[in-house]
Amino acid sequence: MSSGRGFRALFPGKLDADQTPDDLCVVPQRPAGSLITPVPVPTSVTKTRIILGLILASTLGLFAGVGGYTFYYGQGFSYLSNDPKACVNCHIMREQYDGWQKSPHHAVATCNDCHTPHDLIGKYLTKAENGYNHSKGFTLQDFHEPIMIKPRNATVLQNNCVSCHVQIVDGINTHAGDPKKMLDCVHCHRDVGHGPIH
Amino acid sequence: ATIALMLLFQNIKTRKAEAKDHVFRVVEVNDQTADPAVWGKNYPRQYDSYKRTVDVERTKHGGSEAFQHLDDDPVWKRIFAGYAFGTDYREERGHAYMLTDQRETERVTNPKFKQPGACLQCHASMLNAYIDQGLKAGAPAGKENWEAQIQKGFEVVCKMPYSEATKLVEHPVSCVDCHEAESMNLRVNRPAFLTGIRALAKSDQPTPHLPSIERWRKDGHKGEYNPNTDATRQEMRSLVCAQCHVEYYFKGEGKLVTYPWQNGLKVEQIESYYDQVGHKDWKHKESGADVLKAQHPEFEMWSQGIHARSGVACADCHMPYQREGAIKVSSHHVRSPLLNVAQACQTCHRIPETEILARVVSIQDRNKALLDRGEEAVVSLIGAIAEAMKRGATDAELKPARDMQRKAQWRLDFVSAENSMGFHAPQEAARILAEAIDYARQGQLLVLALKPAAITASAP
Amino acid sequence: ATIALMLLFQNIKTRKAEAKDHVFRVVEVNDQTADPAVWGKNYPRQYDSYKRTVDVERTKHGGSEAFQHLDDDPVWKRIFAGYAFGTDYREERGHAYMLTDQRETERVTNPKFKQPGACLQCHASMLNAYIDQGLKAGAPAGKENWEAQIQKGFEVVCKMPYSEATKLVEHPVSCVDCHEAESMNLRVNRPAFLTGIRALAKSDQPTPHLPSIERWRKDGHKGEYNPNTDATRQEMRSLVCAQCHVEYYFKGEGKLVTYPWQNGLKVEQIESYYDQVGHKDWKHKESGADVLKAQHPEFEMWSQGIHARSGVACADCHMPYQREGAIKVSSHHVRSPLLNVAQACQTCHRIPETEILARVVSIQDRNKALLDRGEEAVVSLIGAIAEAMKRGATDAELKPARDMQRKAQWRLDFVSAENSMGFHAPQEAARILAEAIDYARQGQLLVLALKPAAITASAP
Ligand code: HEC
Ligand code: HEC
Ligand code: HEC
Ligand code: HEC
Ligand code: HEC
Ligand code: HEC
Ligand code: HEC
Ligand code: HEC
Ligand code: HEC
Ligand code: HEC
Ligand code: HEC
Ligand code: HEC
Ligand code: HEC
Ligand code: HEC
Ligand SMILES: [Ca+2]
Ligand SMILES: [Ca+2]
Repeated sequence: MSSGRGFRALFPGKLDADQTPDDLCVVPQRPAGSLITPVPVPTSVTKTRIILGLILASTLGLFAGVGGYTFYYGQGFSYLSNDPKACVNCHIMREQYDGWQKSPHHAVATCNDCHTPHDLIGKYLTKAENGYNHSKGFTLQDFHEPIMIKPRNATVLQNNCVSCHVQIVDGINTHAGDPKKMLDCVHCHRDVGHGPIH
Repeated sequence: ATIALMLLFQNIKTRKAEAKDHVFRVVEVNDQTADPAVWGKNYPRQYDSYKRTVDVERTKHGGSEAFQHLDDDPVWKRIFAGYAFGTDYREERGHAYMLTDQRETERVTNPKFKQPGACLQCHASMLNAYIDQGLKAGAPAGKENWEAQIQKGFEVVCKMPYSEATKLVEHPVSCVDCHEAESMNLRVNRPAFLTGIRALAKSDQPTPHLPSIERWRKDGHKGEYNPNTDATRQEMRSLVCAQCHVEYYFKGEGKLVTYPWQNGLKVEQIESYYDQVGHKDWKHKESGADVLKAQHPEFEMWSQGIHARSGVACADCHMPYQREGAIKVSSHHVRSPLLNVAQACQTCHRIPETEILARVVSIQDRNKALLDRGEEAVVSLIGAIAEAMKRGATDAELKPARDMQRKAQWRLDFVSAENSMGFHAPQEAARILAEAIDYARQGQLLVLALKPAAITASAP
Repeated sequence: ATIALMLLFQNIKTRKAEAKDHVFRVVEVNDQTADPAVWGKNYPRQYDSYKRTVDVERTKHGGSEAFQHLDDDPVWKRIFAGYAFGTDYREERGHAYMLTDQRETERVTNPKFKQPGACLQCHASMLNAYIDQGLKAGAPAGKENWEAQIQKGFEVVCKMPYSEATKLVEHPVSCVDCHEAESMNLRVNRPAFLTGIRALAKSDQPTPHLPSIERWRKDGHKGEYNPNTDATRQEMRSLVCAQCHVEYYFKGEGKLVTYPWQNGLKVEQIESYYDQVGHKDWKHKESGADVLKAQHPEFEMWSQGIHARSGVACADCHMPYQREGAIKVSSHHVRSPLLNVAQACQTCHRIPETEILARVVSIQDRNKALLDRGEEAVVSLIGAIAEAMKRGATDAELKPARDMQRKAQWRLDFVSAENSMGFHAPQEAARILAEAIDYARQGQLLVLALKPAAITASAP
């Protein structure tokens, strides 16, 4: 099995020694005042424009991390695709890739289905940020091993579980992103993505 | 600006998902609705499983068959000599039985025990009874005075005679005792629990398994710690149970149910509390020692275990999710997880059911062997003291040995009365039993050291 | 900036190359190559970490600083009174020191202890020494007679005087002791281990943590159980360590190192073996009891724990994989996992390092408190017997109390000599200590019961 998952129920998100759980309230809280009124969902035109902008942004994110030629050589563009092979370009993702191939989700969800927001805007923004982190980590080899998911990405993940499984968890309040009320799927289903880690 | 937009976008999406979270409220249910059948109309799945707590099934060391412990293991008759528990002490069973079992136990029916209304706090849907009595006794009205009303009513009911108090209630623990009707959020309300957990929060004992307490302390002990607003949902999934599955005593003339947590949750910390306040449950009939009775310290034991530290809640194992058609719900058929390993354990432990059962049984069997060893030691001590009394040893001479009995018996009973047969915290339970054995044997040594004197004293 | 970018590019290229994981065999290495430096040419990464076992670093209850246990906790001087361990008993350290530490301990240098060559089985790269001696003593040549050669050589070396036998070797445990040179597969070869594990296989004790033994039994006990062909790779990752990290004694005149596993691996099963064969390690100097010494039963204790049952091997924690560039190699810097929590534990337990350490320390502190309690009980018993001897109690009178000392001390030492301070099997260690305490106190009771008689006897 997996283990230790429960810990995140105590401290949603992975905790640095001096962080308090409140620091981990990483998902946007509803801003105060007038902003609470829902904004209209972008029309398809604006959407496309935003997407293009974001692709650029995420490319820049990667670029900032590794620079142009390196970006090319490191197959940076594939990073923007949905193909899990893009992830395993980095041997560091090998373990998760191998696990994923054996996992119950293999046929139904790719890495990005779980690890990037399903809305296009969030998707490329996340990619931009993670692209930067991953490239930096990979290049400098200064990341914590084993890799442990960061609070922000854990929230993305939770949102994705819920959005696919909204029906089955319909009877339960899931509160994604609220560190106090969230029912952390991974507390019990640690192994869904890449199989058991032991 | 783009970022802000995106965040909002994200936010809307989340709320859309939550909005689907619909339930058909076919009847109006509020905090005054005591009858679970009414709630059940809105939540038929939970209600169905709730009703199934009438089921009877036995496991190797647990389960829900109300057999008589005193027949099963007669040493306990001797250990409880002179106390109500020495007359009737059964294996506990499903929640459905809590009220009738209490009404029918010889510990209540036998008039010599004179039980108070305090007993009811954990055996019935008391919330509304407390509020009613509280209001009657002059507690301020209004939702904002909810806690004061409950507390007042609690004080009134605790000191009533049991026979009278029990007429105030008709249901075992019900929806309203764990849920807030409006949101269905979990909520705690038992006065003894609130007082107890606040005392614990004020202590400086680490509570790694209850991060909200540590946070409250770090934030400067503002006001009183309030589980209903401070605790995470995951903590609440244990705290609702900790309202009842804990060690307690009735304090003073008011018979207030009290949880002895001021110095911490460990066996010796609770003991030190009782020593400080000079509490004893009874004078042992055979040995004359002032002894303590331990009752179902599940919450306390769980607190020392690795599951608690890993954030695994009571409800995770005892009320696991269960598929009901297309959705999953919390099983309200609260019972031994060993009757339901697939849901209760296997999502976290991906190993075969037989292996899970084998692991539990190996932990429990080890614990049982130590319990047997401890029982033998404690009973030997009781015998030794009784023997010395016969030979004329004085109370002053026997004091040290009787103190040892108090310590040993308290520890032994703590593990025995805890209902998981060591599973909730295996190493801790073994440690406690090791101490029980040590103290019991030391008590015997004290008696034996007296022997010549006692012999002299009793010599004609 | 361009330069920086190019360097980064270079960096990625290197990593891609590394990922291909080639081993360049630069020198010829075979099973006769004793010198690890030669193997190290082919496997520089493993060799580098292997050499780092010289490092010295302390943890709360372990680590690699060779402090004197007898000074740290002087009760052990008294518990070991009359035995070599009472003169010099240190905290063990890295593999690099095993040979010099043995040569230099007072248990060897003090001529009165007359140690045999048997000691070396676990303190040196013995494989080729055994084969050489075996062939010399007439064992059949040829690869197919490998085991017979080793066994023969083992018999020859065990009974040699230590001073002579130690000249046969020059390296601490080395590559060839764990690896087959051709394939680099793990391989066990220590005769005492092979004999011991086969005896265990022939018993009917369940071994859920060693599935290959259960399989061998199920397949009808064909021939001898052979770890090198029957065990899984994951099992081998523990069995190579179980060659040495186990309880042992020297059997008979031949001083054959022997692992007492015929009745099982639990503390009382090993004891029953020693009782059957009438073994004692020494007569206690103060109390006259025939007592046993326990030595590093890591394998036995691990066997009772939840990690073993979950298939977690010694190497998983003590030789975790570690990234070296793009490939992962087993850290041959065998040491306390607490010095390396990220690799040793976090691969499986994705929780913060501080929390992992806190969990271990909480387990170990509990164990330490029980150990202290047990030491007090055992020492009290020793004192009581000695006292009774002074008063003239006879050997016949003292026999039952001395038997209790044997049982109590054996258990206490088993947990104390095991080097994880209870971590490898927390509940089991606590159970053993509870028994130790019980037996020690019972021994005292037996002595005290004698007292009047003894007094009478010694009265003039
Ligand atoms: C929500 C997750 C979760 C559930 C449900 C759960 N466990 Fe665990 N279990 C854990 C974690 C986390 C640990 C601590 C070790 C680790 O980090 O893997 C653990 C440890 C254990 C251990 C080893 C520790 C010990 O006390 O010996 C056993 C045995 C065990 N669990 C059995 C069970 C059984 C039986 C059930 C069902 C009744 C169960 N678990 C339910 C998460 C869970
Ligand atoms: C350039 C190499 C590289 C590629 C390509 C890559 N990763 Fe990573 N990834 C890393 C590194 C390095 C880390 C560790 C970063 C850290 O811990 O700071 C990491 C960490 C992660 C994490 C957890 C870390 C966190 O910050 O929460 C996730 C999830 C992840 N990667 C998913 C993916 C997915 C999905 C893809 C493909 C879309 C992918 N990775 C492609 C190198 C890469
Ligand atoms: C892209 C959509 C998608 C996402 C994202 C997703 N799932 Fe699933 N999941 C599915 C589908 C479809 C199945 C059914 C697979 C099958 O039946 O083989 C499934 C199956 C499952 C199962 C049952 C199989 C098992 O592993 O026991 C669980 C549990 C589960 N998902 C939990 C999760 C959790 C937790 C997450 C987030 C970490 C998640 N899922 C993310 C689509 C998704
Ligand atoms: C406290 C433990 C726990 C948590 C938290 C949890 N689940 Fe589950 N989940 C379970 C259990 C137990 C089952 C199995 C129910 C059954 O088989 O009857 C289950 C079943 C499922 C299934 C169906 C699997 C199947 O075999 O069809 C899905 C999908 C799922 N959960 C998704 C989620 C998602 C999404 C979340 C987060 C919102 C989540 N779970 C949170 C315990 C949990
Ligand atoms: C069905 C959902 C799902 C899919 C598909 C999935 N993951 Fe994950 N991923 C998870 C979960 C769940 C975690 C654990 C998060 C946690 O620890 O809280 C995780 C964690 C990670 C981490 C952090 C390290 C770790 O193991 O905890 C990395 C890196 C990662 N995933 C990469 C990938 C890559 C690469 C792929 C595709 C090959 C992938 N994931 C596919 C659900 C998924
Ligand atoms: C990791 C799983 C787990 C957690 C968490 C857990 N328990 Fe248990 N509990 C068990 C197991 C296993 C048993 C033994 C059942 C048996 O012997 O049949 C048990 C037994 C019990 C029993 C006796 C049941 C019977 O069959 O007689 C009670 C009462 C109980 N637990 C209450 C609690 C309470 C209250 C909490 C939280 C404070 C809690 N448990 C937390 C697994 C758990
Ligand atoms: C209002 C008090 C109260 C609350 C709240 C409560 N319990 Fe109980 N519980 C009891 C009583 C009383 C019994 C014994 C009933 C009997 O034997 O008649 C019991 C029995 C049990 C049993 C034994 C069932 C059996 O088959 O032997 C388990 C398990 C249990 N409770 C777990 C829990 C869990 C988990 C929670 C929280 C989700 C909880 N309880 C909340 C009072 C309570
Ligand atoms: C602090 C909460 C609490 C209080 C107060 C309480 N009980 Fe209980 N009672 C429980 C729990 C929890 C159980 C189930 C666990 C067990 O039996 O150990 C239980 C079980 C029982 C049982 C069934 C098992 C048995 O012991 O025979 C009886 C009968 C009982 N209680 C009677 C009483 C009486 C009489 C009183 C008052 C003197 C009382 N209870 C006070 C919580 C409580
Ligand atoms: C002993 C305490 C207790 C009692 C009594 C109780 N519940 Fe629950 N209930 C819980 C717990 C614990 C949860 C899980 C809540 C969570 O995950 O936050 C829960 C969850 C729920 C949920 C949310 C969905 C789900 O299934 O997780 C509903 C609806 C619900 N209960 C209805 C009821 C009804 C109706 C009754 C009365 C028939 C009732 N409950 C009695 C403890 C209780
Ligand atoms: C799950 C992890 C784990 C496994 C598996 C494990 N150990 Fe350990 N071991 C530990 C820990 C943790 C300690 C305590 C280290 C300390 O106190 O610094 C320890 C301590 C030790 C020590 C003393 C180290 C020191 O610092 O003095 C030895 C020797 C040892 N183990 C050998 C073994 C052997 C041999 C096996 C297999 C039979 C084994 N261990 C299996 C985790 C493990
Ligand atoms: C040939 C015998 C032998 C083998 C094989 C062996 N060890 Fe050791 N080990 C020793 C001896 C002897 C010492 C003590 C050395 C000293 O103190 O000088 C030791 C010390 C240790 C220590 C203590 C290190 C410290 O810092 O205190 C650990 C941990 C350990 N071994 C683990 C293992 C593991 C894991 C394996 C298998 C992968 C293993 N050993 C294989 C004989 C052996
Ligand atoms: C069955 C294998 C084995 C045999 C035989 C063996 N040792 Fe050891 N020895 C070990 C292991 C493993 C350690 C490290 C663990 C420990 O110190 O508890 C060790 C540690 C030591 C140490 C360092 C710690 C200490 O105790 O001071 C010395 C010195 C030592 N042995 C001497 C000897 C002597 C002398 C003999 C023969 C009488 C001997 N050994 C026989 C396996 C063995
Ligand atoms: C105490 C036992 C022991 C000794 C001595 C030892 N090894 Fe290992 N070695 C292991 C174990 C255990 C593994 C892991 C094997 C596996 O996973 O199958 C290993 C793995 C290896 C591997 C395979 C790749 C890897 O890193 O996992 C190589 C190559 C290796 N060792 C080389 C050496 C060399 C060179 C030496 C001498 C300098 C040596 N070993 C000494 C126990 C040992
Ligand atoms: C290869 C996987 C693996 C490694 C490495 C590992 N563990 Fe575990 N650990 C487990 C498993 C499996 C369990 C049993 C419970 C479960 O099923 O989750 C467990 C249980 C535990 C427990 C609870 C049981 C107990 O004995 O109290 C603790 C504490 C623990 N591990 C600590 C550690 C520490 C510390 C280390 C590193 C020295 C470590 N583990 C290394 C897999 C591992
Ligand atoms: Ca029961
Ligand atoms: Ca050491």
